[in-house]
Amino acid sequence: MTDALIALVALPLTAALLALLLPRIATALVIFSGLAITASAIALLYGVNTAGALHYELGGWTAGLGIALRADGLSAILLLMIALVMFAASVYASAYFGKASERAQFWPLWLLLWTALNALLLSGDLFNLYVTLELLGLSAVALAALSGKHAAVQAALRYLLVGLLGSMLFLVGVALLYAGYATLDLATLTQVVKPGPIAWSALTLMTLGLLLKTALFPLHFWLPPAHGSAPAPVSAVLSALVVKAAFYLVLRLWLDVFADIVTPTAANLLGVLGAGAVLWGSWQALRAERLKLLAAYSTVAQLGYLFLFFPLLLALPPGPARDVATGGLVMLALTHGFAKAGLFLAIGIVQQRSGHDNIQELGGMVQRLPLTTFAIALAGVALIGLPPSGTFLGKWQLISAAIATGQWLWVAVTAIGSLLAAAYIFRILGHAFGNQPYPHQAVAVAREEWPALLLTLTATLVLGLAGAHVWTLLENGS
Amino acid sequence: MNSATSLPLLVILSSLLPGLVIFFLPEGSHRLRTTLNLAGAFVKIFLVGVLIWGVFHGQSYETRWALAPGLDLVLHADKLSLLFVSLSSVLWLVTTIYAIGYLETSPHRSRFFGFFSLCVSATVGLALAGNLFTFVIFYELLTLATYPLVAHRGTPEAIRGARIYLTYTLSGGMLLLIGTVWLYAIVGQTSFVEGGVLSGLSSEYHTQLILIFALLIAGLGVKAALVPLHGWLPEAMVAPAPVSALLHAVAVVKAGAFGIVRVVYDVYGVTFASELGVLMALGIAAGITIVYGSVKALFQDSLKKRLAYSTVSQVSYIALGTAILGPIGTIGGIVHLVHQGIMKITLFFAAGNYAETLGIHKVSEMNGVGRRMPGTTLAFSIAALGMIGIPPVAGFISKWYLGLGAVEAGMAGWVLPVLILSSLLNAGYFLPILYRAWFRTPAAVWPDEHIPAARFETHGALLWPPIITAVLALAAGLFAAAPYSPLEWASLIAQREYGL
Amino acid sequence: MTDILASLLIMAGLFFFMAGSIGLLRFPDLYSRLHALTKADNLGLGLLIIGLALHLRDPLIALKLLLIWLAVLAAGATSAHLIARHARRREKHV
Amino acid sequence: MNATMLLIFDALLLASIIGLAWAALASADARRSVILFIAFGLLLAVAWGRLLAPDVALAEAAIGAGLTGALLLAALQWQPRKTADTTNSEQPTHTLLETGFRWLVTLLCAALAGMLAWSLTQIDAGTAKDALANAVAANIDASGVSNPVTAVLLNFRAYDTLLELAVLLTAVLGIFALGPAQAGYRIAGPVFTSLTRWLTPLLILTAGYLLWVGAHAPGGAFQAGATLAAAGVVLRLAGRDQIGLPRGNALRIALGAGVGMFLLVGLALFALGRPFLGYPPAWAGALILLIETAAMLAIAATLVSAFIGGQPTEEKTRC
Amino acid sequence: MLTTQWLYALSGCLLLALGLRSALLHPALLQRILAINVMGSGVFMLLIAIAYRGPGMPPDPIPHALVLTGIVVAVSATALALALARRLTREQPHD
Repeated sequence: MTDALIALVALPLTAALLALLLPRIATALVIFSGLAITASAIALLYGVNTAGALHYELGGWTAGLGIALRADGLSAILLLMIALVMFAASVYASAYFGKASERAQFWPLWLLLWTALNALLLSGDLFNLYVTLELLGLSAVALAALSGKHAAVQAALRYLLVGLLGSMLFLVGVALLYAGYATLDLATLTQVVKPGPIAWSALTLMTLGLLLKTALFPLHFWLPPAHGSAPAPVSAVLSALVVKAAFYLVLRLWLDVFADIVTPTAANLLGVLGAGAVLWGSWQALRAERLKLLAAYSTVAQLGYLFLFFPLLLALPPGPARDVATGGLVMLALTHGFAKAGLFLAIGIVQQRSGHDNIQELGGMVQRLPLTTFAIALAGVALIGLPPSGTFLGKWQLISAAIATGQWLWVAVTAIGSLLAAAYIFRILGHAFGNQPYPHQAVAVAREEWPALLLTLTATLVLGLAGAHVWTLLENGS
Repeated sequence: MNSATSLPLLVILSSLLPGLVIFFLPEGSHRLRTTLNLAGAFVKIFLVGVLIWGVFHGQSYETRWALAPGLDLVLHADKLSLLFVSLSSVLWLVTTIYAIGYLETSPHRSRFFGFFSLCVSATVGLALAGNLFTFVIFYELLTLATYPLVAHRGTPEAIRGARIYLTYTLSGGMLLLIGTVWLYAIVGQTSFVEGGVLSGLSSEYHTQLILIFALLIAGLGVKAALVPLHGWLPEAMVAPAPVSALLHAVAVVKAGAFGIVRVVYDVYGVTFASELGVLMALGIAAGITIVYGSVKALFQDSLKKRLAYSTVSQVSYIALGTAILGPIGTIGGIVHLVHQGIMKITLFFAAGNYAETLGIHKVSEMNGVGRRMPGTTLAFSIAALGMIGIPPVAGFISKWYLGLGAVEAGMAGWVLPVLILSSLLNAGYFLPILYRAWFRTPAAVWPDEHIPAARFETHGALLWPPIITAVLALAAGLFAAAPYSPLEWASLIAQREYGL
Repeated sequence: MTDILASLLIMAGLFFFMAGSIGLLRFPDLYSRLHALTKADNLGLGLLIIGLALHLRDPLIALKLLLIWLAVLAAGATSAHLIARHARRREKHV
Repeated sequence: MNATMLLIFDALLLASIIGLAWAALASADARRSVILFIAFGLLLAVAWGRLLAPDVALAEAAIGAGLTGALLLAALQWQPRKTADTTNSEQPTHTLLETGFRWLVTLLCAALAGMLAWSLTQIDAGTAKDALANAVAANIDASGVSNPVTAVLLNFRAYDTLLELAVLLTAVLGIFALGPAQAGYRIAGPVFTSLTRWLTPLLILTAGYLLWVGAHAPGGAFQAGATLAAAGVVLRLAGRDQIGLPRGNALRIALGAGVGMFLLVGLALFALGRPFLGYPPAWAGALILLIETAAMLAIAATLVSAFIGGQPTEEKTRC
Repeated sequence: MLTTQWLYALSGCLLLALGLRSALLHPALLQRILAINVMGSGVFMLLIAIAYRGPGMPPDPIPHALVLTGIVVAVSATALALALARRLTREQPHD
């Protein structure tokens, strides 16, 4: 059972090396290893569901002296999401990058990013988390700059500097915790950490660093240009997975490791920032001229919803009510992951076929690229939070928890944010439904359209209709 | 899965699956698309028949599927849902036939019929919803499925109309959602139960319950076009005629009205709602809407807009009926759900025929059209007379029960004047049309005649649907006392609600 | 006895370093600065290393220290040469 | 007396370090900043030595100051000499808002440092802060090496090091994706060339020595790799474009060698029923040396590639 | 904590703050990259101060190992940042 833990890190890393050494067969290698990683993620989810949280002590050294890999329901679900999204995006990328030389550069970095994501989710050690954060940051930056265009390189450079700043702040927190508690193991730390200046300062520093990386308003400034100028499959995983990895760490720290230390005031602060993200991100998405920028600002907004949960979760007593709300949070994160990845892939198709992604000039798209438009619409349904998407269930829990704890402000924010989301999504569709002749050569490639469609379908239908399993898994895997 | 747990789902799938297949059909495969459409419609009617038979014999049908802890998707067949389901499945069949004729030459038919089927699936789901959570899901799905239909023509006006439609309905959906979540936060998951589920709550919750009621009714009122939430309806007239017919008679507007009925009877309970004092507010809103809609209709020269404002007015009869405490008023409201649907769809079919055959869009262009298109105009006349409330057409029955119910409930003081005023106004905007159509001399040339009179005055697929629905409207009035008639059904529902 | 000698050597070495640094800061032009720096540093480092070797009394370490001195000597001489040549070239161009 | 002397030394050292950092960051002149930063790195190495961290001191001198310095100096080539950008030179004074913002940021940074320092005062002397150090000491015999830092890096926390090598690989692949290497330098004159003739073998020898000695004394793959890379840097400066770096597939193998060997050993052990990266004590020393050798090659190849700024081009004619 | 530890830990904090401020405020790219490196050195100093146990006592090897890893990560990041910056200046229209 714990073999899956090793496989999830070793498989993509080995594949990255092989893709580097054997560029000719790299595409096949990626697809093959993608399947294997997905299988491992499923195996891990199965294991966690039946046996509860799993851990593996690397090198056979007890955690503390050595490093432990850990997985519970939350990380297992997210790992499966990562596997599915990365796999779909890999299939897409194999068609998106037309030249062999492009693919030769792309695949190793892509697999290194995959390694970083998996390693981050599995890591049970504070310093190891720092290393995975850096691996994630550098691979994401390298991929974001891949097009070599001036705007992309500029955005990637800013992304890198912000990411480094974030990691440094995280590392200071780690150092402080080591000074105070002489351990780097998360599980040990959870048991020994006590309220006090050390824990507060460490949490503040680490959270600050992670908020930079997860682009919470007003620290989001770097995200739209970076996500808006990267190649489509890269944008997809940056928006869907990479920012969420940092968010996952915030969640872990606040709800697990420092559960006894965090205060409602601090959580309210996160909530306020989340609200700012929802409103500002949605508004900017509505004003965006380009599809990719729209999608990037939408990511800013959608991350805001996740942070609205913090004041709610802290106001709920530990127990079933909090678990249900936590499930809602996970559901939102999952749906956004699938939907946003699908959206970026679909936008990539539009951009490649028409040579631009100006929203004003999409007239007639629905006739020439019906499947792509459909994928965008499905993603939109999930982003707005309409049924039957998983977002709907997530937002239901968000509003429900807010009402139950009497925090009406977040209800208003959610309502306004959702309506703004509807406005920006239907702004696209309004143009797409226009009956102007579509001037561009629009031959869709199945390897590009189907990944986008399947991802958005997962967000809109599968997660919505099979959503109850998410709660079960979280409960069984704790 | 046995029939008791799968039948409600199958009713939805009978239109959903053909719809999904139709999306992928090439534009040219006309025959296959038509076959699928009609087969779906007939299967649906058959399944609904089975449901009706079963429910009458005490069988219980329920599909239940957990979506999240404490949130079940429940499809449940009770008498009220069956009333709405049978209305929508019959009218869907008729509208499909009409749409096949209407859109014969226009582009993007696969897309159109795909969304058309989704729209009906959502309506049926909404009718079968066994709790408020499920209702909200289908309510939003209905919004989604109708957007592409309103925007179908792709002209700037169509896109604009669709945007306005969406702005209203999504905002309404959000209010409904918040109200529903709030209610769930207080009472947890509750099914629709005749007589309501809230009367047992202690009085400390009453203020909250009033606020929730306001949210729910505001959310539903957008689709039911309660003044001042009706602004989208005239704008959505840019849609093709079959869509307008569906929107006004079966799907959107009726979904809102049906929701109001559900909330009042099966969530709050009419007695409890009356105690809370919210019924009166609802009644007044409905009364204002009835008069306002009629007055606005009086001044529209565009035929479709006149019909649209007529809808605003007529649908609020249903809300008015629910606001009247007492079985007779309830019967009037519920039966109007069906009657208004049959009559209004007839009117829209006829209006579509005028536009499609002769290019007539305005009342002022209708001089003498009765001679050129007697069948259509006859159907139009029957429905219009019904709307005014002239016996023996169905509309008379509704108004009669509403009036009687108001007297019984002691609300005659303001309900009767509203009814009389509105009937006069109805006459004021319908009778001139009938006069023009039958008695004025026709113009030398029609505005844009492009279907020449051949065997019939227009295509058979366009002519027969309004005639069928007109006959239904007549029959619903003439045979109101017969078993299985809408009136009988409404009476049964009312009896259960009041525990008679 | 050797410790005192070692200390004296180290101090002398440090004095040369100091002198070199002052020269670097105070001398008027590049060439004389280079001259002061390399001469003083090479000598200073040499004295320092002899002092340390005496202090530690381990032939292996003494060998390593000698190696370091030689490497610094070579690197210092080469870089001084390169800097001077670069400066000379630039003067010619102007 | 001795303690006071040390304290004065510490104070002087730290004052210089902070002063250098301040000066490096306050300057608008890129060249000045870089040179001060290199000096800063060298003094840091002294500080690490002072705190009994010779392994870190070596790494700082070789990588932190040495190779980072070389990278930065190479970067000066394409940096405009005065980096104060145009908008700044047009408006030398800040607007009120900007000034306010600068003060706000400064205050926040100060507050952050203050908070950090204050928390450090709260560290409970009673906590078992030596627990992990003791655990390392207790298990060092099973680790295959006697230098505790190497034991932690290559055995107890080998997974960190594996991912760290992956970070290096990512960085170099990212650099390669940005385009070919920069043009080389002019062939050096006789003096420099003769220096490289004996310096290069000496550096290679030193690298080997550092690698070997890492098992029981300060040193190891990173210091050795950096030293090896230094040989490449010197050759590059002397105008040799063929800096000993292989081309094509061989280069890719070299770059991936560290991660590859690590994975190979880890997975082989895993396949044999041991934990992933769990060396049998008897073999640990040899396996660590094997991994370190591969890692050294990878680090050297990576750092040299980074220094030349891209994938080395095929041999071309020089002017 | 020992006085020496204190002295170095405080200097670490100071370097961190210095670096952070410049990373946020310095107009030039190169100095921003340097600033992040200075920040890193501040953290490293903190870690090594923590590991110090006084003269003659063996220090805690774990922070040393962490700092070694940190130095390598920092040089990787710096190298990538410089490569990106170089690409940026190369791309810039010079006329």
